[in-house]
Amino acid sequence: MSSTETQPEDTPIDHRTDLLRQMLRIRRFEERCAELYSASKIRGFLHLYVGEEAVAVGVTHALSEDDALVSTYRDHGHALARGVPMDAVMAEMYGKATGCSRGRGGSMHLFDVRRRFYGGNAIVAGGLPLSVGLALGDVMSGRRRVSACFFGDGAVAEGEFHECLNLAALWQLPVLFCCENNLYAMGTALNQAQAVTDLALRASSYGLTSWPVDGMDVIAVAEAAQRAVEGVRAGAGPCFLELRTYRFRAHSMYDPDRYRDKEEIERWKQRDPIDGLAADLRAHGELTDDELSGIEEGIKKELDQAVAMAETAPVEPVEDLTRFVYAERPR
Amino acid sequence: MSSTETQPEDTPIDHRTDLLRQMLRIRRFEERCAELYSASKIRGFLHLYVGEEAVAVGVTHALSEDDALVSTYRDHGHALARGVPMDAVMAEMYGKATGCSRGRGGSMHLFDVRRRFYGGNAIVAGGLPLSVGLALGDVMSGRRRVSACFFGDGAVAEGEFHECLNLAALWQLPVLFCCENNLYAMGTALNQAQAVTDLALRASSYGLTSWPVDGMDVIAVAEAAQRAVEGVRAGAGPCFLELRTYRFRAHSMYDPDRYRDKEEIERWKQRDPIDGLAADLRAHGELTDDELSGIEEGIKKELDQAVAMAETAPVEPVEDLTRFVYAERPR
Amino acid sequence: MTTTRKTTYREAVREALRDALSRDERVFLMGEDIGRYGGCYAVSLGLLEEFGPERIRDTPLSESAFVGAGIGAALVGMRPVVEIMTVNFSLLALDQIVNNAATMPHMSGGQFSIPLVIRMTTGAGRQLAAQHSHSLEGWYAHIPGLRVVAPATVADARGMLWTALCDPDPVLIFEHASLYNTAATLAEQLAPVDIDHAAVRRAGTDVTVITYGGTLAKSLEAAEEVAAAGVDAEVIDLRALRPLDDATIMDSVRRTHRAVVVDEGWRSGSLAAEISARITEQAFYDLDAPVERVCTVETPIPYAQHLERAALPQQSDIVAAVRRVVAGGG
Amino acid sequence: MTTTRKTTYREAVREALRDALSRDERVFLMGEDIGRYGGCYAVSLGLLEEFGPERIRDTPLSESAFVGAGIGAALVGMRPVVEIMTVNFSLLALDQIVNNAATMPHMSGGQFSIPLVIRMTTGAGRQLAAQHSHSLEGWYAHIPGLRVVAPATVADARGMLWTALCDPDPVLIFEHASLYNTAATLAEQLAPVDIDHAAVRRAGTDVTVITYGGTLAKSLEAAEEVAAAGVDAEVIDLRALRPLDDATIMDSVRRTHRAVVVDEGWRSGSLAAEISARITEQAFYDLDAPVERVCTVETPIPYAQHLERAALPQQSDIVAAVRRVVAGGG
Ligand SMILES: Cc1ncc(C[n+]2csc(CCOP(=O)(O)OP(=O)(O)O)c2C)c(N)n1
Ligand SMILES: Cc1ncc(C[n+]2csc(CCOP(=O)(O)OP(=O)(O)O)c2C)c(N)n1
Ligand SMILES: [Mg+2]
Ligand SMILES: [Mg+2]
Repeated sequence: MSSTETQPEDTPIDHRTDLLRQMLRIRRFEERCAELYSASKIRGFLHLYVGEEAVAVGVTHALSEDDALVSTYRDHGHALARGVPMDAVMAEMYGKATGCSRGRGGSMHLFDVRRRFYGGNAIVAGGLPLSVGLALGDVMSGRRRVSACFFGDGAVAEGEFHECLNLAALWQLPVLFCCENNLYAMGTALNQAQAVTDLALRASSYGLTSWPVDGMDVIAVAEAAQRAVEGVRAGAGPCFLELRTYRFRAHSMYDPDRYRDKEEIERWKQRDPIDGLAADLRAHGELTDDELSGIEEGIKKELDQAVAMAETAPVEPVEDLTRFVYAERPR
Repeated sequence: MSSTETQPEDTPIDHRTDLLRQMLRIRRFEERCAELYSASKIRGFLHLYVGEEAVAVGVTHALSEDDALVSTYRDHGHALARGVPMDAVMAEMYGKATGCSRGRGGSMHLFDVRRRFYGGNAIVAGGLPLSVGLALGDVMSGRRRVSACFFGDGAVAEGEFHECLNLAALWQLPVLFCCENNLYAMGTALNQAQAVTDLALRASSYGLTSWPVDGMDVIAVAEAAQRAVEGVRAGAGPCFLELRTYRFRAHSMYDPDRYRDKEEIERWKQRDPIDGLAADLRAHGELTDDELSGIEEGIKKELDQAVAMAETAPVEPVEDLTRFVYAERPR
Repeated sequence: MTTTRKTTYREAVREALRDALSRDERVFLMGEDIGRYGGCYAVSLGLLEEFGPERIRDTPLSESAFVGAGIGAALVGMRPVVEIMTVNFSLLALDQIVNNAATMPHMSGGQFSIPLVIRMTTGAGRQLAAQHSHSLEGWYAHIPGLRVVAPATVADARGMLWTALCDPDPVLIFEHASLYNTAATLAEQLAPVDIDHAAVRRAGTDVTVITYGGTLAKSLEAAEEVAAAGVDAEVIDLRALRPLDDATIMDSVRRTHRAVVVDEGWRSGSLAAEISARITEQAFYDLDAPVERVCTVETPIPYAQHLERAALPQQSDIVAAVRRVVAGGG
Repeated sequence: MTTTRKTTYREAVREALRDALSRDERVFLMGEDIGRYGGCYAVSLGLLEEFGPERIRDTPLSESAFVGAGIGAALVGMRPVVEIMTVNFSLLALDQIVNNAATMPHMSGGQFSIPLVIRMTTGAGRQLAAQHSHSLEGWYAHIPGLRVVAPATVADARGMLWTALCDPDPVLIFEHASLYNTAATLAEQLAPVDIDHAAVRRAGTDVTVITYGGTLAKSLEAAEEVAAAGVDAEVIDLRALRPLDDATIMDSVRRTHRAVVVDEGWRSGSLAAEISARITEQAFYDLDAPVERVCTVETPIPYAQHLERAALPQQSDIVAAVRRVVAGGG
């Protein structure tokens, strides 16, 4: 999914710059979405991923094209990192026929069968059983693929979480459980939702390999995911990563964010995964101002084009309202 | 719920004999039920508790009258140990108006509000949320009561188990979770259902006190339950007991029991909680043959009378079919 | 002389909650994000500060556990008001509602009652797509042992909760999400509100339009529209979805001889089907034309605005149905 | 010349499973106690020995997880046959069925199909009381995106599964528990069985009795009973509960002018209500009497035999309804 060039160091230069570029691309995409939401171009619920980009980028970096990804309603970052084209995502936000779900899904339900991106699930923990089943199907068909599943800290309280971790561990299925622990489920802090807040520890009680990762450091995430994916692919059973991160913005565009300390938010912003990596690259002479401008420029162009295309794209004909409720059959 | 007389020893004599009597009472009751089932006097599903009597008797022994009990479809032992009159239970098996659920519940749904016996739940794990709520209501009302909940090893896989253990631990509710680990859920052995088969360990991952108990030893159960109840009542939060036991008979009267080794069953029968305690009492000169006959005699009399009463009891009038679907209101 | 004040539906529900919490110390609220967040629709905003975390209980994301806990608490005399964010998520708690709340009183031979109130939002119209937009209150209305109500007006939003809390049985309250911002004038002195009867919201003589919840306003507007063309429609707001108030419906249909049922549920197996079947059973010979249904098109609700609009019952659909029913028959 | 053999409904389902497992290696079974135990109704007895634990998968008690896993496996090309012991327990998996299986194909703009089959038993009559006896197939028939069938005959039990597995959409198969011991003679050479059409099980001219699943036999017996009194009833077996085959129903009602719908679901909000509403909509002017429904009394099913009997639709209830409908009207 990125440069394959290697260097003697652990993390090759191009590779790190590419990770930065991917995170920036998600950030700029979502900032534009927020504007478009205010302009009523995008409607419904909009959940931004700002601050958590390192998680999507790091994890997808470790996946191969064959692997599957199951996401949540906070799915823009996952979709873009996975390679769903930005114009198809933007068109979906606009509800257009060219959207990656033909306008039927919207922000919360991005899908892309070609990228094995199984969406966009807006029932908290509802995607976990799907990922278990994808993995089961792979095992039964003798395919060595990994099914990765993103979900939040809030999802850990749901019964489906429990059933799925047990089933995946019991059957030793190739599932990579990626828990995006951003410390809040809407307005509910983790310690108000979980009696035991060490989620990696909790997960390990199911008998699967599990560890916490600094989710604000894309390199740490990519390395952890790489290690996890290797084990899972090799047949060592499911793995659980607790990705410790934070969302810089409110839960959704409707959320006045009354339940968090401003200071807490500011503290986490100091650890912005994009700023952090950019600074590091600069410090090591791996990124110049010009290069960064170049990246920003490229993203802006891609984004402008995605918006322009979404603006002018056709909508699905109303007559097609009930299309795809059932599969289309040869007659 | 039993003799209050105490002796310098840990477990006073009368008390031990009484525990034996209670277990025997359950055993004989169920043996009679099996006969009555063959005679088509009892219908529907019938799940016998034979072999597990030490669990019900030991746990209820530790509860006070104020405490609540939530049970499963395998509930005869729980109901009888809790003090639901045998004739009311037997009448319920007959579907009679004098039954403890007025004939509407049958074997799987025994209820007795006066004994705070909240039934008789036939959805695996479905009773756990109720016990959490009973405890919550008590705490909010400032009552120091314990809510005990029985469920099987099979229930541990259900999402409701997970949600309830977390909620009870999070809110530090006075719930005593009593897991009757008889190693099978219908035909599914524990190791085919759980990736981690140490259930007490699994439960402790929720941050509650938890330990395994020899469920074939009524004294061990009673002592463990006593200790657990004390903690729960004192406000130390919920507690989980894994009661290691075994059912000597099939899952239900429909079950041909094809999935277990005959030897395994025989091995466990060597540890029959009734035989074990009786032998021990005898060895210590605490029980004579005459006394045992006397106990058996008393139980037989109670049982004969319960059957006789059930035989002749009236049924609910058909006109009352829809009574109690909604509460009866003053008009 | 009564004084009055302008109130939104959201405020009315909040007032009702505040009122119940103040009147009866056994009342408490439980649900996801009702406290610190203030409720996903800002309904319970401020109540945590006013009543404290013991009575305004934020729960983990565990629908089955906290709904079941509500049942248990009701069994020991509390008066829980459990909020499920939307009916879509209530599927995760359905086992507790159907297998426990609806059965225990009967199954125990009347030994228990479960004075539990469960509130949830329902309905579409805000482009929230297929996992946030469905109208499944008709499902709950199928279950003996439950009472189901749907306040369509600000006054009902204000008044139904207390009546529901006084009821010994589990009562489910469905609030259509599009109603929260609607406003009306309420009297300062409120009279008790029943949860048993349908209400005639507009009297008429030519056709009976039967609806509830989110489609009441559209139905009333449709009635005004056809009035301009000389068709006088009576509009009934069911208010209670279980048990149904047959008398009010039949009384009207016997006068108008024509009926249209409007329901945001999917057509097949809708509550509208039940109303239609009952009219057939109880007023067949009074009918001058077949009962029509205006329901949601049978598709998961799509995100795109024009598709969502096309899926849902609109004023124009109601008008068309009324016209057909009035034109049809003898 | 075809040879025939006597087969029970249970054997027919087992044969159908064995056949599917043999024909298509993508087919596998998953559910509680289907393997070592042999199935709670002994349907899958012997299949574990024959096909091994990879394809006959005993699951933990985790309805949501294994139903969802079935959806996932179907998404990657498998053909899972998931068994839920009874529809009562399916409530624990409803979120996966309604929010995922029924929505993903549409919500994704047709990128996915979910060729999943879910089998479950339904119905009462064996004194299993309120948590094991309900008939909720009507609920599933309300959901766009699902196909719902109810084999009432041994031949349909034998034939519907393969057709369902060939279907690209999720198909739910409801087997009434009282049918497993019924037997019939099947041809050795089986023809494909469709899952789209209703079947006229008894031709008649005076009244149409519409039913499915567990109440078909009672309806046929009721038809014989009224035949003795000179009433010639046509009996339709719906077979497919979603989508419904309106043509077969209306064709019959237009000939008989009278209809009785028999359904073991609770009356309010039943599938029977939907059938009644459709007849009103499509054949109102052909009706000589109001459509009647014979359904289950609105109570959790009680354990006691006489109460359970009184709660369920019986032959005598059907006969009485047929008589009323034939006597009524013009
Ligand atoms: C079953 C269910 N319950 C409630 C909701 C409403 N809801 C949407 S997102 C959310 C918070 C989820 O938090 P978390 O899992 O931590 O993910 P995050 O939003 O932090 O990424 C809630 C409660 C839902 N979508 N599904
Ligand atoms: C939700 C649910 N799924 C399935 C069943 C069917 N069933 C009844 S008892 C049982 C086994 C339960 O095993 P366990 O919890 O260990 O209790 P035990 O029977 O061993 O006492 C099953 C699968 C059920 N009653 N409820
Ligand atoms: Mg979170
Ligand atoms: Mg067990």
